[in-house]
Amino acid sequence: MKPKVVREYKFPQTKEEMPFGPGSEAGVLIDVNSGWRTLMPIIDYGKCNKCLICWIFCPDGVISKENPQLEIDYDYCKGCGICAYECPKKAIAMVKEGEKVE
Amino acid sequence: MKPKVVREYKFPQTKEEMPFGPGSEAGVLIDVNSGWRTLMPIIDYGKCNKCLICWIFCPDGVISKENPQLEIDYDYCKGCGICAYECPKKAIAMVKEGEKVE
Amino acid sequence: MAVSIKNLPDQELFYGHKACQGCGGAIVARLALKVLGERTCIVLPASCISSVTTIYPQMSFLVNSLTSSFPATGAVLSGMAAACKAQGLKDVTVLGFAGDGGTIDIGLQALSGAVERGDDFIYICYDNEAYMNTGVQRSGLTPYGAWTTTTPTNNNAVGEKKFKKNLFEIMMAHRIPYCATASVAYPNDLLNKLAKAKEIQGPKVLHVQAPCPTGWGHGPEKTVEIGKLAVRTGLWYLAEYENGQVTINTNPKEFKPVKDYFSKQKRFRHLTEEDFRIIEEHRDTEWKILRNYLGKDE
Amino acid sequence: MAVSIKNLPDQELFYGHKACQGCGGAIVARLALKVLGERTCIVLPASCISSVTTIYPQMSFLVNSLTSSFPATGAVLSGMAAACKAQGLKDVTVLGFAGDGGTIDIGLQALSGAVERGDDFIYICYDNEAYMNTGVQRSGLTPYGAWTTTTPTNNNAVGEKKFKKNLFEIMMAHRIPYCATASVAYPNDLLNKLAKAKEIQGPKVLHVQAPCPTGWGHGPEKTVEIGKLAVRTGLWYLAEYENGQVTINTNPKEFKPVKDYFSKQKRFRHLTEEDFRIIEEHRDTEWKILRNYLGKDE
Amino acid sequence: MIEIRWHGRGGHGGFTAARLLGLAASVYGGNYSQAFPSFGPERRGAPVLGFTRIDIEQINDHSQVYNCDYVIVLDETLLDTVDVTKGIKEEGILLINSAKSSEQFNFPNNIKIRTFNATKTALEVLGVPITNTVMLGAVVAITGVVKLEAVKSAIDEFMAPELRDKNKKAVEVAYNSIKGVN
Amino acid sequence: MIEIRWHGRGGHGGFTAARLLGLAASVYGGNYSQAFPSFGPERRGAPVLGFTRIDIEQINDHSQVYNCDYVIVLDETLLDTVDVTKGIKEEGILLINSAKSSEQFNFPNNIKIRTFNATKTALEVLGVPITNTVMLGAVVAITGVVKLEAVKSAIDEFMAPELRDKNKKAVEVAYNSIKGVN
Amino acid sequence: MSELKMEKKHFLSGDEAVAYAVKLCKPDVIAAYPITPQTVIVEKISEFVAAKEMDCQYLHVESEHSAMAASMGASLMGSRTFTATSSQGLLYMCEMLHYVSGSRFPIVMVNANRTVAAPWNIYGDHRDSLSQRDSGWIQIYVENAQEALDATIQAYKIAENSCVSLPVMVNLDGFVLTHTYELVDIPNQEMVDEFLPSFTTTNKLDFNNPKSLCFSASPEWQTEFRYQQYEAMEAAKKIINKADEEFGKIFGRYYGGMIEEYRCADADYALVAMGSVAGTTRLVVDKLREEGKKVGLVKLRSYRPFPKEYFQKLGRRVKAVGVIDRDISFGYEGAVYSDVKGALFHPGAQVKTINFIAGLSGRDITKEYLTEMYQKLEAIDKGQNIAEVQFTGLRWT
Amino acid sequence: MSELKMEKKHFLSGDEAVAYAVKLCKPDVIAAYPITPQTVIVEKISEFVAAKEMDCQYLHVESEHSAMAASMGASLMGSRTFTATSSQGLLYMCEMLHYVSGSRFPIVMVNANRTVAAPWNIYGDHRDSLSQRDSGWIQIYVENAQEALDATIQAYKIAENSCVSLPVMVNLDGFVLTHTYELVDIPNQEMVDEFLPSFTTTNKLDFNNPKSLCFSASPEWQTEFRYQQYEAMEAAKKIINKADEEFGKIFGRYYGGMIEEYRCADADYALVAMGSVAGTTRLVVDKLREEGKKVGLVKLRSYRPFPKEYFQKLGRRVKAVGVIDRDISFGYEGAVYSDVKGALFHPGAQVKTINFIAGLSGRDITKEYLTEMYQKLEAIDKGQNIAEVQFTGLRWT
Ligand SMILES: Cc1ncc(C[n+]2csc(CCOP(=O)(O)OP(=O)(O)O)c2C)c(N)n1
Ligand SMILES: Cc1ncc(C[n+]2csc(CCOP(=O)(O)OP(=O)(O)O)c2C)c(N)n1
Ligand code: SF4
Ligand code: SF4
Ligand code: SF4
Ligand code: SF4
Repeated sequence: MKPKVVREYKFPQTKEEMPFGPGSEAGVLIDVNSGWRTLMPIIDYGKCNKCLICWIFCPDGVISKENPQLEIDYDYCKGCGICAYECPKKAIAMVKEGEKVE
Repeated sequence: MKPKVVREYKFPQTKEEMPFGPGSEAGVLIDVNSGWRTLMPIIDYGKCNKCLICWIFCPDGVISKENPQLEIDYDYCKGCGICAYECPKKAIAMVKEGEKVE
Repeated sequence: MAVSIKNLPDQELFYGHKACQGCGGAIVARLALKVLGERTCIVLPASCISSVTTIYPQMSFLVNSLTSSFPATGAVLSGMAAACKAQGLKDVTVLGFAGDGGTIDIGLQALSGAVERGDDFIYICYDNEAYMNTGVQRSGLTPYGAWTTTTPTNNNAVGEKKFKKNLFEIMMAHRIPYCATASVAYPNDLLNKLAKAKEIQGPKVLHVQAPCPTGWGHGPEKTVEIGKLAVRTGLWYLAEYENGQVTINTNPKEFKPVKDYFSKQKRFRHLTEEDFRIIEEHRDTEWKILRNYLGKDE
Repeated sequence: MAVSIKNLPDQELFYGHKACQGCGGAIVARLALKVLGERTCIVLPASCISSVTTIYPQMSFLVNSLTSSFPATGAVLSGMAAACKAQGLKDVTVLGFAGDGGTIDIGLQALSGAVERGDDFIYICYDNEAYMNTGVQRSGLTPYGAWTTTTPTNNNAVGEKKFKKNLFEIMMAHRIPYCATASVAYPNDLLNKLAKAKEIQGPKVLHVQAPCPTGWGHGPEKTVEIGKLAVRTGLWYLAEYENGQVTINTNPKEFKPVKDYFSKQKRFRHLTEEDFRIIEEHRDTEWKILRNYLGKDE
Repeated sequence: MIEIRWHGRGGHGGFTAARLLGLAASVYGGNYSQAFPSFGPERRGAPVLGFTRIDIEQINDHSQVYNCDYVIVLDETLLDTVDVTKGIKEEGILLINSAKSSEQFNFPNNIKIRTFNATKTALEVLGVPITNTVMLGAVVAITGVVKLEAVKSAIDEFMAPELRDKNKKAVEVAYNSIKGVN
Repeated sequence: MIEIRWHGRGGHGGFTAARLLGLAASVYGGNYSQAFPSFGPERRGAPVLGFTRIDIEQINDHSQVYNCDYVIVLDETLLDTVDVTKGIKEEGILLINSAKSSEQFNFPNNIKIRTFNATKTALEVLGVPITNTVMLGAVVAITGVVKLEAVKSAIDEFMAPELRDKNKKAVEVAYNSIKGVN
Repeated sequence: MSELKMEKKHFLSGDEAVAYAVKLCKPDVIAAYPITPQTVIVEKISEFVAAKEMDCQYLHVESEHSAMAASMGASLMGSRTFTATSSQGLLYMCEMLHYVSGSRFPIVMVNANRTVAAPWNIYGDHRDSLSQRDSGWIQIYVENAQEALDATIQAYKIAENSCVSLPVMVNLDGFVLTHTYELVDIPNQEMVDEFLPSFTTTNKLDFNNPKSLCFSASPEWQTEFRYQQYEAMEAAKKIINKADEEFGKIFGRYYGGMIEEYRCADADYALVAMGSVAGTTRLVVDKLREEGKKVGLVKLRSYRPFPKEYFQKLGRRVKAVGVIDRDISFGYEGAVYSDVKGALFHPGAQVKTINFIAGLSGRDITKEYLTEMYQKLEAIDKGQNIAEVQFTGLRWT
Repeated sequence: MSELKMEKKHFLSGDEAVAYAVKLCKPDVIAAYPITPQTVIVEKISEFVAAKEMDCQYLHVESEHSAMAASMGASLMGSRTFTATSSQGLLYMCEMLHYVSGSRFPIVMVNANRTVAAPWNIYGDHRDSLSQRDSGWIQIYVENAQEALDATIQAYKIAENSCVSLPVMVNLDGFVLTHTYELVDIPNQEMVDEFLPSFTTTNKLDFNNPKSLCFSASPEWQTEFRYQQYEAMEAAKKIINKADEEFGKIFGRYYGGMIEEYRCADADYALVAMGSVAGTTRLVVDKLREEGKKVGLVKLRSYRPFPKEYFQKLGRRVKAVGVIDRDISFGYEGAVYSDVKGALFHPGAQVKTINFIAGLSGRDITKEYLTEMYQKLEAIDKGQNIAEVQFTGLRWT
């Protein structure tokens, strides 16, 4: 399970709701990174042998290995392409954002 | 020749006589150190073979080697006793200040 | 049990950060937390990683963290380790995570002091070979020949004129209980070094090469490849120092030509054959020195 | 021509200072200027030697000098060396003269940076093994077991619990053109190292042990003797690093018992046989490491 | 005073366009101008802003730009996450790099929209989908704040020699194609 | 308020005497007191000063001591370089550690002089020429600012166990010998 | 006063008194770097630790920047800390001073006031701490060794108050206080424990709910964090007074909180002073009062927060106010003077003011100088023209 | 204006403008450490050096403390130097700031104003430089890129004047100036050479008569050295004005020296502002003047030395003065405000004052805010009760 964006994040409305000093809850995400992408990784599950090479190298940690098939959290994938480039089975294709063929 | 104290040192009497900022002439001595001594090194020229061991080790650099006999600048000798202690010929005696036998 | 990719947790403790696409430093941070776990407290001096992770209210570390002043990482770690000791907290890992500049330049003194004191912490220097957060200025770990904004290459200037400082040996000279070099491109090696560091008492320093597509000028997808090339060309070595003993983890008989590495990065595109020669010569000397340590305790 | 006691000038460039009787640091300063000569500019960070020499209007250096802030010696030297270069001044020696604390603790970073930059200066660390100017507090070069005011020995506390940091190896790790250890008690060795340093381009670091009667608790007349004992017991070594090569200047087959050294100093009077054992063991390891460098380039 | 806001992504040259326009308008256009980016710790790919102010008098205003005569969107995908219409003046124009026609967009307040397929032009002229100079050409055509020649001079001054001609071409193509359809 | 100045050499314990007197006068004497050194970068052997103030009321004065009731010179050789008579009050006493008699000294302004051969006593009692506690005994005898017992208690509190008896003896011998001749 | 108080007194220097105070406050972690005239504090503490009279981690750091950084590291883990410095050391940790206050860590530090190089000089003036008056630290100045001890204990109480949570710097004059021995009462441990409960804070890491401390704030939010800090400092005004009152109740010694007035009730001429010179000034006030002069002393204990409200009132009741600054902000006036002056005035105010730059770098402030100051206040009140900024004790002008 | 001036203009950011100024001043040694938003200055200079357009030694130092120390090292050898920093970097070199001014080295530094952590924030306010106002440096604040360039050239002229021989810090607002491109005139080299002769100083090492620099001074002498420094700073007031005049004569641009007044001659209400906000304020003044309000702007260029004499006069001719501080000294007010207020008043003065804490950490100071400020000045003049310290643009109070 990947950490998820707190979509309903409410900024402090009053002085009292402010965090105490510059310290706040860890792991709060109010924003996704999907907009950074121009290319998008698509896993071809037919080729993927779950060697986890992509999983280990992903700088954004967006690939999950807990289910039988690897899954990508596209909210946070930035489309760097390391997964595809390093995949020994060439099981990941980088596809232009929006032109995804499914 | 050892540097000598500027006995006539005149402290600034006016603003204009002050050094410019905290910088002044190098090597100005207005004060002797002889008062620090309780023991005083006396060279026995009969024993001294001018090996310069004392000269090299003196922390205050008060021994002169330029004349045929070593000479001590008693204005700045602090009486540490290194010269006497290190002298291989035991040519230097540490004598109580004021009890100097000449 | 040795750590391996297979037995690492899927859980991410570093997520949603704003590092560039393909950031090598981000890989290091992520893997470090996978091994070190939830009871890690991270100290982050000013650097890319601190800047892209902790902008109120978006906080990309899921463990306790502190963004720290740029020069002070080692000292903050000491204070934290001392507090753990005072409070009897034993299962906490105190981790410093700093860039190359924050380690070898402005943070060296604090690190040296902390290592000398023998406080119990892990310090990771993710080395992207320049001040990236401020826009690619040279650091003491910028390699010979590299372009940076403060070692520009216009009018045939060479770029950086000095070789990388040797953090590994500086730490050896401190007789540190454990230090190692590693690379994002060799994750198993890195993971095991992290796991080892976690078990050892006292200061531990890991110097991890972390390619930076933005600063080095390569495609974001090539971060790992570039890392591998650095090792294969002998320009980066994987080694450990433990109990006073040096181990070389990959000790190749021969190196790939350095050009293979340089040609893939914009920061090196002005290098000449003469530069390659200088660099290879330097590399060979450094390897000789390194290998000499092996014979040490025979 | 090699420098020797005989051909040194009689002229004193360091005179009338207020250092304690028998101060080892004063011997180092005096001899350094004898070799380096009148066109030396000295930078003195806060330390005993700066405090006892430059109190308006009494100025004990006869050459140009600057008292500098405690942490910055290396950087000030760099600036001066750069100015010399800019002005085409070639026959000037830029000399840093700092205590152990000003070198290995608060001044390490500036020194490391200056050495990395390769600027042309000589840096002498006169090592009296504690912060003496402020009244004998421990530094990173205080030896194991020593009493200082911040490592007190009341109620059977051991005194300092860490071994000396190794400046020599830290400098080697910087691939410095020249560095050496020396001792006030071995003046010929020291003089020759100074003369050599004067000839070499780039940064040069000399780490000179300088016994301090006040802080170590020995008679002022014994400064040189104590220095000799440190070397004879193997607790201090005389070595050089030049062109990447280590030379050991005195390489005894066996050492005198460390007790000979310790028994003469008040700071060690609480040491036990167990402490001696620990210290000897550490000494032997350090010598092994040092000797291993010898085989390096065969 | 004319105020222009540029929406782009980190590393995609949005601020370069803002700056080129300022340079053209001032040094080569005889006006005064300002160009400044919005800064943030985000890296390549993150949404960023750029601003250009142009006036016939010296610009003393150093406060931020709140109301814009023109808003330029270099990357259509930004529309999903960023409110690009903020502060557009009543007569203001929103120019979007898009293959769609302006009618296909639907913004509140009857904002005037123009579109231009800069990506296509960029690929054609520059061979890469870098749209900043193409959009600059479009802006010049639509706003008329500065002469095309001035922009070309700006490019000559600002860009590396090997990039100049291509980019002047890109500006020109965009300019002409807009002027043509106008 | 009584103000006392001590002249000694760095490392010779002059300030310890100043402090012991203050301790004795306050904690063990029921009065208020202050003791402070003069500081300088000079090292062992250099001339230094110490001061003791004693009063029945709390001492708020934190300015320096300018006028002294007593000036104590621990080391006769200081007379050559230091003006020890500075600020001695009209009824003040200058006490010098010396083998000479007071008549052998000649100071301007008819300053009252006392001498005591503390070095001799120190060598006899302590076996070393450390004169600070001996001179302290003499001061107590001459000034009467504090009881001998109080000084002994101060030594017990302040000194390392192995030094206590010897130094109490030193104080006592000096005290008695002065009282005897008085 | 309870019987517990009837303990034997001690003859201690200011530095030693501080060390005893620290011992009584039981910090978990101490990190410090030596510098004259602070060293005795850390040496004495080292002795306590070696003798196991204190149970704490003592870190021999390699610089002052690291001393403060290590203190911060310990504080953010929820440990009580102590550090001490002076002069160059205070300046060297400048970055960390701001860092710690902005992060709201309630660190207590003692600063042995000493001037700042160049020229080098190890003696006391207030240049070190005054130059850090914008760092966000509470600054307390003490008059004698007893107050040094008491103020150090109070400092923890103030810093750790949850409305404040700010670092506190206790300043004592180099040598004149640090190295002067005086009669000091060392409170007993139980009473201190009663006054100062053990350290609790929410401003620390938390393993149940992990936190990100010292984050970045964009322009949209940073002002609000600054305002928090502003409010905490304002709140500290009350807390400083309250801590002093509570302290007085338990220990029988009161210092007046932010301000102590001495014979000011009906004064025409008031001198404002900080630190040890306040003591000497009392004597001068007494003497001048005997001569019939209506003079008084305002001892400023808390320089930050600054008791603006107090001075606003003072400006309405006295004729002339002199401010002693043991420093000067080159290009303007003494810092304390500028601050006091601004507060004294209100439209239509008639009060006159002079700034006495005195006691620089260990130059003594004598009773004669102080008497002269009061004379000058009277003189300006009488209409005499006297330069606003006076260098006291200067050889020439 | 001579024909030489008719050069092509350039479109430069503030940082770039500074880099060009430095190039024109031909320093021998440059030592700097990168920090946002100063980096562009050193990057641009690096380019000049690599391209051999500048002939100087560029030192890549490992910290800001070392940047200033290396600059000092070069200066004491008689070389002209340059360095630049910002924020944390300025604080990290704090010890050296005092050192250099006390040693009287005429070093020129540009500070890209940025706030100070924590919280972290890279945007502009004046917390970094204001907090160093006691460091003995001359501090100049500029309004736009052209003034950044011109003031940097003037800075050398001021610093190196033999009556001054003090370091000068030129401050330009982070991002708002450092990263904003504007039309800038780059003077030509001959004219700069005419204005700024090559560096000569006696405050350096000397091989014919060796010197000891930065010595220690005992309490008997240190005050006199401080007084020298005080007098040099006072002398700088005249020299700053003179440098600006001479500059104007050669280059045709005048900035008013220490102070520039804008429509103040008959103003009732004056706002005091430093840096880029002065520009925006001009617009607001113009607008309000159109509405018939008698408002004006005092642009404070030289904060140290502080134009006390000017404000003493201003206090006699306006009804209310507002001071914009892009920082606050926690526990009191904005630093500029305290300083201005103290100078405005004299016994019997009627002027009213407010402090606007605004533009913290990159928060924009809009024309609306500025208009409100003038309204508030009018309101207090009319007797309305308004808190003295106003946080402008705060979300809540
Ligand atoms: C005292 C100080 N000086 C300078 C800076 C500015 N600064 C912040 S991050 C950074 C560069 C960090 O470089 P590095 O440590 O190599 O990490 P990277 O950003 O490359 O990951 C700099 C110079 C600062 N924050 N504090
Ligand atoms: C930033 C700073 N911190 C602390 C000091 C105080 N200080 C001056 S000299 C000194 C000790 C010097 O020790 P070392 O370098 O070993 O030289 P030594 O006096 O032993 O010869 C210290 C701590 C200082 N001057 N500056
Ligand atoms: S494209 Fe990059 S960020 Fe996305 S899943 Fe692949 S490796 Fe991760
Ligand atoms: S006693 Fe010491 S100072 Fe005197 S001559 Fe001998 S060695 Fe030198
Ligand atoms: S600049 Fe480099 S190190 Fe920094 S976030 Fe981007 S890729 Fe990572
Ligand atoms: S304390 Fe030691 S090092 Fe310092 S002057 Fe005395 S003998 Fe020399």
